[in-house]
Amino acid sequence: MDNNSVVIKVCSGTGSISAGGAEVLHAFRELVLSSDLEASFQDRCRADKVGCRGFCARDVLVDVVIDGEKTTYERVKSDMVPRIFEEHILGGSPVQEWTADELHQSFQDNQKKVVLAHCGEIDPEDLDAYLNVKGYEAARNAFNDMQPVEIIEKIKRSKLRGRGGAGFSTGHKWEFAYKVDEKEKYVVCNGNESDPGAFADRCIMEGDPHAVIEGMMICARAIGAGKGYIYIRDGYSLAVKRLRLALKQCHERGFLGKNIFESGQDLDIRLYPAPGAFICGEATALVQSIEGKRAMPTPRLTRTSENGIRGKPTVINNAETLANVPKILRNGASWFAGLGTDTSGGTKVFSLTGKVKSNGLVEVPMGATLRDVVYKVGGGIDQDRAFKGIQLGGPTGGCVPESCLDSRVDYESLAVAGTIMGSGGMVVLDETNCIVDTAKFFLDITQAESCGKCTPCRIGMRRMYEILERITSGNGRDGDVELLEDLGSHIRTTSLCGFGMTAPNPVLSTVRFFRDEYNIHIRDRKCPALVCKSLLTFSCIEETCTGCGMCKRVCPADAIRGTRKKPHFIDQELCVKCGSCFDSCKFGAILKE
Amino acid sequence: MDHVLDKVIENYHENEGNALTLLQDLEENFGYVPQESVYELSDRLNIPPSRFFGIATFFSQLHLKPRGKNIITVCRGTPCHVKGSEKILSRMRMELDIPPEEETSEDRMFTVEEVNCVGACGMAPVVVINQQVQGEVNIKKMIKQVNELRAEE
Amino acid sequence: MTNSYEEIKDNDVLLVIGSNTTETHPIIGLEMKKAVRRGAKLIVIDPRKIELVKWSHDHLQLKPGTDVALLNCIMNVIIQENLADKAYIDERTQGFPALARSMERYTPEYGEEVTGVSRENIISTARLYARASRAGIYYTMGVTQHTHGTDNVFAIANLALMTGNLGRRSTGVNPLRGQNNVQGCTDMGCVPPFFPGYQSVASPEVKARFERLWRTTLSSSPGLTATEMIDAAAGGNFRALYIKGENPVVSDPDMQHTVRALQSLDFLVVQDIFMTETALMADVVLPAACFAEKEGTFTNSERRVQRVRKAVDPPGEAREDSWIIARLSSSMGYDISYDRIEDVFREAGKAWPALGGMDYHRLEHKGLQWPCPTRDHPGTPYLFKGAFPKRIPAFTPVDYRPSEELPDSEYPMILNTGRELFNYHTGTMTRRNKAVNLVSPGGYVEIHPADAREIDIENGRMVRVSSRRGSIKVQVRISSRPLQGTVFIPFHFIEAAANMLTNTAVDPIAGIPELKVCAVKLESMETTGVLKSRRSHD
Amino acid sequence: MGSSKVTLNIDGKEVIAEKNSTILDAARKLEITIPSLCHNPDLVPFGGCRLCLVEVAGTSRPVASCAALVQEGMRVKSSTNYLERLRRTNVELLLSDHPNDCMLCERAGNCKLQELAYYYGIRENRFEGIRREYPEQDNNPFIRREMEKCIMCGQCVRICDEIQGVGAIDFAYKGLWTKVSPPFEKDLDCEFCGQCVAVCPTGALTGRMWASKGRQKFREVETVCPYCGCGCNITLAVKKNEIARVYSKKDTVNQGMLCVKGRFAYDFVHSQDRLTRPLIRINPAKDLYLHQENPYADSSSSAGFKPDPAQFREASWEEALDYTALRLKEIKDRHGPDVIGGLASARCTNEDNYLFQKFMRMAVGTNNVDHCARY
Repeated sequence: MDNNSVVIKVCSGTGSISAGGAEVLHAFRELVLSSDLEASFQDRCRADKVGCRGFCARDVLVDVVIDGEKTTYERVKSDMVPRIFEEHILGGSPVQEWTADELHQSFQDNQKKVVLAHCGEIDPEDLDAYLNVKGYEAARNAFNDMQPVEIIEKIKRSKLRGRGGAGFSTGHKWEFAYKVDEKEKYVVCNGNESDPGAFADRCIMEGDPHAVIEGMMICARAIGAGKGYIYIRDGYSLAVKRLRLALKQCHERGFLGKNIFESGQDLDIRLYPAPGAFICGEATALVQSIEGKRAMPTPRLTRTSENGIRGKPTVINNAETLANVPKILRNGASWFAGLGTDTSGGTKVFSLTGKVKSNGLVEVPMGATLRDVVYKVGGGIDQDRAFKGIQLGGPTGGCVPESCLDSRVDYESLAVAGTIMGSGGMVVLDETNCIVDTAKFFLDITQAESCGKCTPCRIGMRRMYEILERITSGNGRDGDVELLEDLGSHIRTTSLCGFGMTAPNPVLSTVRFFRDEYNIHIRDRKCPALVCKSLLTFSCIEETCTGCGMCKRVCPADAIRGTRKKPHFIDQELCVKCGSCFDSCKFGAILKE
Repeated sequence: MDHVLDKVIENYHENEGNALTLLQDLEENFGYVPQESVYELSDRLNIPPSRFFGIATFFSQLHLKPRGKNIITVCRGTPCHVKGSEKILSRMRMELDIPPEEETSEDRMFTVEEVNCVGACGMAPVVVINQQVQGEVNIKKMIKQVNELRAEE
Repeated sequence: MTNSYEEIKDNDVLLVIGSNTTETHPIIGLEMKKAVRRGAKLIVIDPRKIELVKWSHDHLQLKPGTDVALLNCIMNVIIQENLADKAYIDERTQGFPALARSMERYTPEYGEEVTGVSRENIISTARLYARASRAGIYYTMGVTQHTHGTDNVFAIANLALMTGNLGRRSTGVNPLRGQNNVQGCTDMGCVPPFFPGYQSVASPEVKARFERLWRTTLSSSPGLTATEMIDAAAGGNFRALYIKGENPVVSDPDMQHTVRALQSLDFLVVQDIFMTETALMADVVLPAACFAEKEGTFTNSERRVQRVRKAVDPPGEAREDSWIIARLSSSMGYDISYDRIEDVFREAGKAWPALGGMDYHRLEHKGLQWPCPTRDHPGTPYLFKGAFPKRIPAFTPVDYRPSEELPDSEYPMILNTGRELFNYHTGTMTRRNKAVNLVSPGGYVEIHPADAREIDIENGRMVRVSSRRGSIKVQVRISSRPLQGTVFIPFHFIEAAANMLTNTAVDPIAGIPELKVCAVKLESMETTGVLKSRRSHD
Repeated sequence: MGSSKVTLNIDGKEVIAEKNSTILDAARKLEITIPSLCHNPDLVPFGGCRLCLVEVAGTSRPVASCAALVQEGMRVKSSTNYLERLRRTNVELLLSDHPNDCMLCERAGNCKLQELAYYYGIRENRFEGIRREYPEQDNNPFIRREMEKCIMCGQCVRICDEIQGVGAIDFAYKGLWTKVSPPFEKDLDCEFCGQCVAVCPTGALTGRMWASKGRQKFREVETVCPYCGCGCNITLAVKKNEIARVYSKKDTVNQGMLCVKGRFAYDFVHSQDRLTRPLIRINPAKDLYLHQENPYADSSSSAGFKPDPAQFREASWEEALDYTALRLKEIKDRHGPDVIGGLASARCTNEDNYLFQKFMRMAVGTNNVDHCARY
């Protein structure tokens, strides 16, 4: 880093922009360019937009780096900019009251940034910025100096595994495709990422689009593909915009197109906006979708890597996997393997959300413990409530309890704990979350997202959801938990595709670890976390009620009676258990039980 | 419409002939997938209309009914759910007079829809209003914005 | 057909000429689609953009009646570009040099001018067909129902022969038979010049053989064809007709002419299952049994003789045709009695050796394809394997002759007639089906959008279509299917009978009438017809 | 290229199978029954019903035998307690979303789902919940579509696309609400070949004209379609003296495929309009009224197509035939045989036609015999 410079890095991810990032950047740039300043200062001072650094809850995040020394401001608004500029950039003394706190420090310090290294550091819309950090050197190297087999060997040795789902060895996947003697082959970046609560791929595609493209180029070189697709969720508008721009830049520079790097190989990469279906994360469904059909998975007579799009060999990797590839080529397989465990190399990005103090995107080495992630990076449970569990891997993942907190994050350990890595969603639940309700929430999504092709997933998931519904509404029956287990394992065993094989996980894992909570719902008709509405009663505590009438006003069912300044009363017959009264009462006079 | 369809078809031929991208183009041009356009394309490209219907009813991005001028997408992802997105959703539907089982108000001013996740979980609850992602929303804020949008008319 | 259905899927090139296969022969259509799915190239030669065009590699939309010109031009290209199969021609045919000479004037440029098909398409079709290793030609009435129908067939045969596409699997010249037992009816000698098995009535030896078989004396004077009989009747020189299971009032060209002819007869017997338009004119109507009420055999387009079995009893006093004929014969004093219907089949096998190896037992499961001369012969999936019978392999040069009646200023459009998917022939069977009536309730005229604009007519309106012979009111169906300047009317519907308009001119050799081309005019009418059809065809 | 055959072992029996065939194909060779609802050997493997699961040694979970290729040395078990339990659960799931309509269902007794329910003895179902209910709205005249009986085997969609090449229907929506549907849920508007009806394993698709014509104990009569020259083989299902329905079997020249006429247009056989007695003309004027409106449009009134008593009277066979013979002889005696002609029928059997031309050539004594091969 330039020793005699001032760099202002304004976060420009989706989160930041929604918090006013563009205005903040604009304000800094205005000031830098303002005529009052000396030209020599203007020459060494600049304001950059950089990718998301993961801590979106504190956006807009701004780094001010003066002569290599970095100060981070959080929750910056454009009206705060003049003071920061005045006092810190010109005056040299940071505005202490706005700088990031310890929580932020520990959030960043406890991570190991490999794949996210550029996010928050370089301008994702500037190809030169990427080239300045040795971008496309690995691809050039792969095309000019490496044989496909060498690349594949290197990837294999790095122990890189698919970051999207089951964690299949990336090198082996490439090898299958490489070995098929076909002229036409495809490389696909799977950026469908439709797991609620996961946004790692979005941040990578937004914050470091060239890394994804470079990864695809290296893959194309390794397997001999002439065509690539970036299959990206259409809702990720910023990522779409930046990838489109990045592709254009690559075509202009000749990194993509005909005879790239004079290797004789052509490569065209096309952006394919995914039309919005959860199931498209499944490889065969994704292939159907790219072929323009309903994304119904097809039975796998052979592997997609051998027989994918239009029957041709197709490697499908998710964005995170691909973004790792250039780094492996640059820094070596053993470096990458050394970051992780014996079986999984590198790091893993998680979308840490839910009831932790610090929500955001976090990257930790493979093999870190869940406890590290939740307590060190995430700063512990919000409002210091009691930890209950972590839902890992999105709606088709599983929920693990406190006893698993010392599990390590790698594919095998998580499988032992009864969940999956999936796309890295990590939702932390505390004592106020009902486990049955949480499972029902996930099944509500998955039963609706089933493609409808195979019997167990189409009907079975719906039936599981209905059983959960009756449990949470107080109509649970003896034997329902066993029925859920039986049906769930049946669906897992007999479904056609990976979606159905994992969709019952939220139920199976919670039944395994939180069986009591299910039983209380069924036997006692109670929800210990006070979430399941039908199992709650709201009543007015006579002694505490001031008769202010607020509850009466907000009640949508006119179930609350009472005269002003006298204790009010809730008619249980009419109460719809919406909780509005509870939320609105300033005196804690509504009892929820 | 003919002009648009010509362009859509041109695009289709450049795009390796893909029925899904055709529909995406229709959605982009018309805001939904009009039935007449499906039949027209079906005729011109020799693709059965049933194929288009099957695709259009599968993907949430495609719509068979005209949509509102303003589109409000409420995120229903896990963190947003935990932070009360359901209430925001039902309140918005009520506020904008959206009939049950529909997504769009009768005057076609507003569409309120859900999405499984916007991928901006750090800022839950999240709502997207006309493609602008907004974090940490609450009902009050939402109603204010809706009124502003109404006033713009 | 020279070849079999199951060979169709293995064609690498299919030339379909004058056959709306998917509607008139749906199941054969399926085999063609199968071939296309397997990578075969399909060329459709038809004035209409029929449904099969969707599946085709190329569509040669020729002007009606210019088939010979088109086929000759294709052959010209094959000869010019040295694509003919010389070895095959030398070894198995004769008369090629004369044919080649006769093709000289049929340049692609000439073809483009006469047929309306671009020279590029003519050339590419010629190359495609000639270079194919297994090319099959399929045709139906679009080829034969012309005054030059026989020429068309010769031209097709020439094309197949010069490229060696005859006598092997998945090649051949394949006329698809229109009705379920056209093949069998012809095989059985229901054509004036031939006894059963295409044996000439003019040959003394043959006649002698049949006289021995039937123990009678037979006439050697050539008989009249159906059209000739009708013409003779109209001229007053014909006295009686015995019509069994046909409805010429609706199916024959120029309906008024047919009606006049039948009215002029002294005596008309109609034997049928329904009171057809023809039966209404009869002196005696004999109620017959239908296919489900009797035992016997049908022979399909691939020459497969198959068993027909009795499922139900005929209604009332209706009787099997064979029973009626035998009784009538004895009333006339000639005994043709038999114990079981199979005896008749066995007699046919004696009369014609190609069926000699068949009996009902052998036909039990899937039938057999003739020729099947001996009890242990497996039947013949495709004809002319290895060698031709003596008279076939000569090339027959034919020249293009325009159709008999061409459009002029008074009747400016060409009328094409034919069948559609839902109805069948004169409608006696299908129009009694409620469901069929709902989807295909009545007649219509298919007209090109440009022509519709010209006469200023909207879809669903009624028009008057007239020819020199008559006129009908019919509903308009605007469609991109017909070639501009031509219209199409299905002939199933008596109330809008296409055959009110058609021409009785016939092919001089086969006696087949020119049902596919005549000149008509269209006039818009005041009354608005309700568009009855639920279907939006195209 | 190695050998194109592999040897595998199913339930302890060795079988040699084509390399590209599936385990299910191989099992069928051994006549081992593996239940399946979605498999159809003519169509691309679908893998939807999940009933044909088998255990393969060395794999951790059961595989769908319809969509798994055979491999050399593979050891397969087609039935174990575990597999049967899985299959039973899938049948239970299907039944939990299926109307209990067997009493009235057209396919009762010939329904694969019913058969499986019977086989697994499912009276009590562990699963209950929402069922798809679709009002029957499709007014097409041929095919009755009761989509709540659909089990999503997809055979109809696939045969319409892969064999018929029409694509009139496709899957629509997703989840439990996935439905086979014509575009925009309109009425079916297609060629009505009924290939879909033929492959439907349940009562979801039936012929409208089958209703109340009987469900079982048909007498099957193998015969040939009376329409075009394809000569498709059909089976008439006969009850008492009535054709209740028509279908075609797999092992036929048409491989079980039919068109709309062959499959559905057979009720002319039992039409009220059929001629039932010989008729002799009594009114000498032979007028034919042309331009009449479609006389069949309303099939309940077939006036005009019943013989008009002002024109004809009924006669006995004896009288009709004697009269005909007399008239023909008269004409022949007076004018010679060559003023008499016969038109045979391409709709009649070979035997009928053989006799007809023999009659014309022998009894009448003329070669004036023809038929409409020409048109």
